[in-house]
Amino acid sequence: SEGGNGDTASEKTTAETGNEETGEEETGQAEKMDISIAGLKGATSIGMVKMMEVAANGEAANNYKFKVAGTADEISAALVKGEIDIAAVPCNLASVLYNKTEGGIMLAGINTLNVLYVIETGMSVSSVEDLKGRTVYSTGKGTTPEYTLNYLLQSNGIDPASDLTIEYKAEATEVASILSSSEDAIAVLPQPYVTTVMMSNDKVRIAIDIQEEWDKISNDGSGIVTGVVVVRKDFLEENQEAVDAFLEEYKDSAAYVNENAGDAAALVEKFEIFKADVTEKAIPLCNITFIGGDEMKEKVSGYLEVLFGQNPNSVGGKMPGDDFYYLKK
Amino acid sequence: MAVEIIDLKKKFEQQTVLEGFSAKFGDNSITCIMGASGAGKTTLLNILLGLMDPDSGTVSGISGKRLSAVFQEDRLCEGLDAIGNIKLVVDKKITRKDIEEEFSKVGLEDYRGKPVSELSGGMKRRIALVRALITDPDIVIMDEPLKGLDAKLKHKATEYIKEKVKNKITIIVTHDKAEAEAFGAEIIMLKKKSSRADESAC
Amino acid sequence: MAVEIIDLKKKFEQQTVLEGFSAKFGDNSITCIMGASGAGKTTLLNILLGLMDPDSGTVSGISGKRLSAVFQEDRLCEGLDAIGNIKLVVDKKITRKDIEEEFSKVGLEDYRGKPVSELSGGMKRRIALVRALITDPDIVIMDEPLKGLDAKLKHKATEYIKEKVKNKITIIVTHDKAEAEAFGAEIIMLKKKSSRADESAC
Amino acid sequence: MMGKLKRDITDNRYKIAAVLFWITVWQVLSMAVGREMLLASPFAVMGALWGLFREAEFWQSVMYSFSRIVLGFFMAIAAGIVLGACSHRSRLVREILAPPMVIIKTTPVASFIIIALIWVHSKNLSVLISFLMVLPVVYSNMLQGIQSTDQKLLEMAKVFRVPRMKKMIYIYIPAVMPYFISACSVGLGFCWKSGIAAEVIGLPSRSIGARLYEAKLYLMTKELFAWTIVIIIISVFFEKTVMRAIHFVERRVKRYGS
Amino acid sequence: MMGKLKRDITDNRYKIAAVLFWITVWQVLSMAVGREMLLASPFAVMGALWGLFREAEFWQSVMYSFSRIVLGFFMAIAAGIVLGACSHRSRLVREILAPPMVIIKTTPVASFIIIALIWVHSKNLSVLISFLMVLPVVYSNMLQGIQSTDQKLLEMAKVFRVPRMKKMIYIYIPAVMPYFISACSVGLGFCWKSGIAAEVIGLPSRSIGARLYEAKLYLMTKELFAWTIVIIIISVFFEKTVMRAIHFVERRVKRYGS
Ligand SMILES: Nc1ncnc2c1ncn2[C@@H]1O[C@H](COP(=O)(O)OP(=O)(O)OP(=O)(O)O)[C@@H](O)[C@H]1O
Ligand SMILES: Nc1ncnc2c1ncn2[C@@H]1O[C@H](COP(=O)(O)OP(=O)(O)OP(=O)(O)O)[C@@H](O)[C@H]1O
Ligand SMILES: [Mg+2]
Ligand SMILES: [Mg+2]
Repeated sequence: SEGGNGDTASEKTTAETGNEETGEEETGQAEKMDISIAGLKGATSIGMVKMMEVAANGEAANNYKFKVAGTADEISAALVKGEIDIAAVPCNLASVLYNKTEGGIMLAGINTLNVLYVIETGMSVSSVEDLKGRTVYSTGKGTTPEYTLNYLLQSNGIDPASDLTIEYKAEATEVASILSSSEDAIAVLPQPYVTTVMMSNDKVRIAIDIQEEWDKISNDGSGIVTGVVVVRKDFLEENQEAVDAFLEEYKDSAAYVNENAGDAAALVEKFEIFKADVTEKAIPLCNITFIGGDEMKEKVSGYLEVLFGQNPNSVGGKMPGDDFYYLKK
Repeated sequence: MAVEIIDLKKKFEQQTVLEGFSAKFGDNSITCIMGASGAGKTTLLNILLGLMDPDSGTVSGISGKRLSAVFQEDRLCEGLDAIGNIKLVVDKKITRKDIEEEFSKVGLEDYRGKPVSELSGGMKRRIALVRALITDPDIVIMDEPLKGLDAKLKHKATEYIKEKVKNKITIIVTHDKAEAEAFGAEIIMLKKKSSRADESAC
Repeated sequence: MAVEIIDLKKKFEQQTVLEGFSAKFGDNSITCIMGASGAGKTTLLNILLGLMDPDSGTVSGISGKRLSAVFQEDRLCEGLDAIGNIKLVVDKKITRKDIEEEFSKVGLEDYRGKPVSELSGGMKRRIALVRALITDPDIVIMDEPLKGLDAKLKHKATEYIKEKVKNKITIIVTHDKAEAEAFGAEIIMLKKKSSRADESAC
Repeated sequence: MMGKLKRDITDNRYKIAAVLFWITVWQVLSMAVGREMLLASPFAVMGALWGLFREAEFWQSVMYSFSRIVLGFFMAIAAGIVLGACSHRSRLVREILAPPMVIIKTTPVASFIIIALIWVHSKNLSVLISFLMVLPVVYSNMLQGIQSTDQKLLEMAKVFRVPRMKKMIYIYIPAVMPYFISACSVGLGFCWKSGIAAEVIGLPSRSIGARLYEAKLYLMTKELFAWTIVIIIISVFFEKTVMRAIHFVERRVKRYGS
Repeated sequence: MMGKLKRDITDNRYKIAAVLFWITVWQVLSMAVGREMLLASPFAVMGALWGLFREAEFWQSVMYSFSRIVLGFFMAIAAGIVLGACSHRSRLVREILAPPMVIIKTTPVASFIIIALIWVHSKNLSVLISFLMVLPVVYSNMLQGIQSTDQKLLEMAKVFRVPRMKKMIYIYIPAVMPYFISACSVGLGFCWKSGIAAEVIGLPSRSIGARLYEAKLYLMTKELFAWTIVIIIISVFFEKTVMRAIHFVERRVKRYGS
């Protein structure tokens, strides 16, 4: 019955598209369809800038309408409303949206792996062990950075509540101001704030790449997944081909960004995602990628499991089912 | 049609102010109400003006009539000037010149467009007087209209009132017998209810 | 020490209200000021009370003296009751009983602890009167103190005032020659400046 | 006495009817929207609310936030009254205070948070923000209220040399009261709105703001609404208490002498 | 005329002195803190400001944000007046409006942002938020103002059957004016504060909020301060204009009849 539903809806969509093309004749395959795509300001959108450029030039497989939102709220609202078809969002938000919409959102791919780094102004930290007894400044209390950090500390036998002091600050800028006024402060920050801080304060250096520490303690193929690409289920069922084409183009875009950090950074600024100079330095550290299929499922489910263990609410109350993952055949 | 009050009663909490009060105010008549301070004169006028409801008793001959009043206090808009205060209550038919003419009848030529707050006490009173009489009402109710005027102005104002209230029902509160006589008015004495009796009930 | 005014002048914008006014108010004297409405009586009192500055001229014998006043309007605190209004201006030496005694002298036994806003016009006036005289001031300044009182109360209040202002300098504005005579007061007539002359200058 | 009781009951009847009306509107809307995620139904929210009430941590959060926000509010009231009075008396003070008042009123939180956080721990950010939100309301209304005090009564007080304290209590306060009440009524709500917003920025643990943020972040709409209702209830309760206190003082003032 | 001009000049002298005083304080503070990143010095900020003024995009951002926030403000003023007046006339309306007013005053933005974003495009979020911030101030002050209108004058108007329109203009408006002015004075600042905050949330491109956010994000303290000053200047300019308009209307009302 699902297929039947899809068919009727598909017809309707085609008709609508026809209308929007202001009376243009329906020409079957050659016709490009409109897809609304959204991303957040910040690291998770960097991977798609090349595609945005291509789309802006009208050279993409379909008509992509990109929107860079300021907050996840906006994307959540737009996805629920059906105004947006595809979005790049934080990993746990994808799971939350899946749960809250009763499966109305599907995961299509990973676009950003770890962006968290331990940075310091001194030279005293080189492993997680070294954090014992210290004061660490961080942001993102009650969000994935906290849970990730806690998991990492616990896995290394450190109790985040008693073996060290973690001071959560409201904003990355606040952490930056502490780093700038202290000789041996330690902080955990996500990219591209890490680079922002480093550019405004040359005493700051990266002490630990959290991904490396994660890999040391887990061998189940999981990993830190910061950003993912989600698709509205309705849309996906109606326009599977278009989504597949999109994902292919995304993959190319991510590869391009990694290879041409300079050009990509210029695009990032052009599309008002972040500033170019910071982005250029940050791109190699942002772990921009595109991973789909079973590898995606493995990584994401492992990571969500960790988050779920820390705070079930952070993945929407329960682990998403198998229908969460769009595994393209 | 005459205004008639039958068996009016008004209490404020424990204090009886009016009780068993009846009176008739005929067409084309001027009636002066006199009585001690606190006797309930203002209360009576308020009831006639429809600003207060009596506890019991009936008032007939008021509804549908056009009323006007000089209140015990002037009740002028302090921010407006003399002309503005009159314009507030009249319709467009009455022009600025008409108003100025009325003013001159009570010796109010020199208001100078000042806001009322800068006028003297006697000037304000006369503005209130003109306001009550310029509108050509059916019933005119005035609480000590000549208060604060000097002898000459009192005379002038009395003449002005007598001229304007022809063919109306006019009720005036005054403390001055001579004033009542000057109006050629019938006099109703309002007795003050003994306050002692009430007080013991408290 | 007597109060002396020499060559006082007061203008409001283009309008001259007082000009070349001189007067002397001797110790233990009652002086009544009379004059047409708008002549500048209230303005003069305001200057004596230090509420307005004259444009030129001198006033001597006021500074350091304790003043009190009955204003043309009552200027009572509407939210307070009669006693409260008196307590506001007296110090603790004067008890509630003292105040009630003064009230009874002007027939104000039945104020009943109501806020002033619920009292009658004549009651308010008498509260203002008591307020001015209970403080035992050196100089008493009153603007139509008997306004709105009936004949009986006027008499009562006149006696009260005469009793209280012994050995003080008393200045009273009134429109009633008989009243001035009842006070046994000296009379100063205030001439109204011609407003026509000024008006042409506007 | 009986009359008052009766009136109180009718008063509450009206209020309850209004609240019921809006709950009905809410129910209808939530049915129309049809997505719990967007607009939770009243019943679901009541359930979540009930769940909260039974948590011990809930009461801790409420106490934590309440104490800080209310502190900011009272500091703002006190400062607003004092500064308003000083501004009225001295032109110099008024002019000196004008620029910072404009800044307080106008500057978005985003602008001064960096500076604010140098001096204020993020735990106390809600005190500061609630203070800064309420202060200009009180200050501005105080100034207008004092200015609108009856000049004639003030002249009277001058002639009779009414002591400053009495003048304050019996002439200024009655005149300023309606302005002050309006300022409180507005400020009482705003201090909650802004104080919680500050907590959402600073996320001190065990604060209402942190819980609210979590609920929003994870699209826990039921809980989000429940917490919002908690905030509203506390705010209404607090407003009632403060207003009652104000009216009590007002009545005391009026009863002077009797 | 000459007198007025002179007074204006002295007035401005006071104001300029006050501003200079605070700039001095700022300079001293920034020297004491000693870190441009935390507290930029006045000179650095002036430089940044000058840089902004020469950008074409700057003026676009200002226009963009100005039009939206001001729209919200005027909508709130209009709604506040109408609702305040209706509430005064009808107890039913007052009671029905009480709960939503409490909600508007109290609910933190975080609570309703998701719902808001469903109905309102993030571009127009600043209109909504500035509206919601100003509305309760105007409403509450209107209600208090109308209630404090002189009953005796209203009785007079009733006896003389003064038409509703005239009663409004010459009795209600003068009484409500000081409350309204206070509400505007508070609301004018708040609409900027909250409108820009909404832009910082929604980040519509070419808005002041987005620029402010950017400045904060990249620790561009100079620019952050410069933008803040821009907001303050616009707000002051806007407040001046509105206040002048209000006083103009007020004077017109007073001059009736002459
Ligand atoms: N609103 C009110 N509430 C309570 N008592 C009132 C109210 N209005 C008047 N009274 C009382 O009713 C009595 C009569 O008052 P009223 O004003 O009618 O007197 P009056 O005859 O006009 O006196 P006066 O000549 O002094 O003006 C007074 O004792 C007064 O205190
Ligand atoms: N503050 C003021 N501003 C402008 N003009 C004023 C002011 N006060 C009084 N005047 C004017 O001065 C003149 C005299 O006023 P004043 O109140 O002294 O008269 P008065 O002699 O007391 O009259 P009345 O017997 O009517 O009370 C009037 O024309 C009045 O308009
Ligand atoms: Mg009376
Ligand atoms: Mg006078």
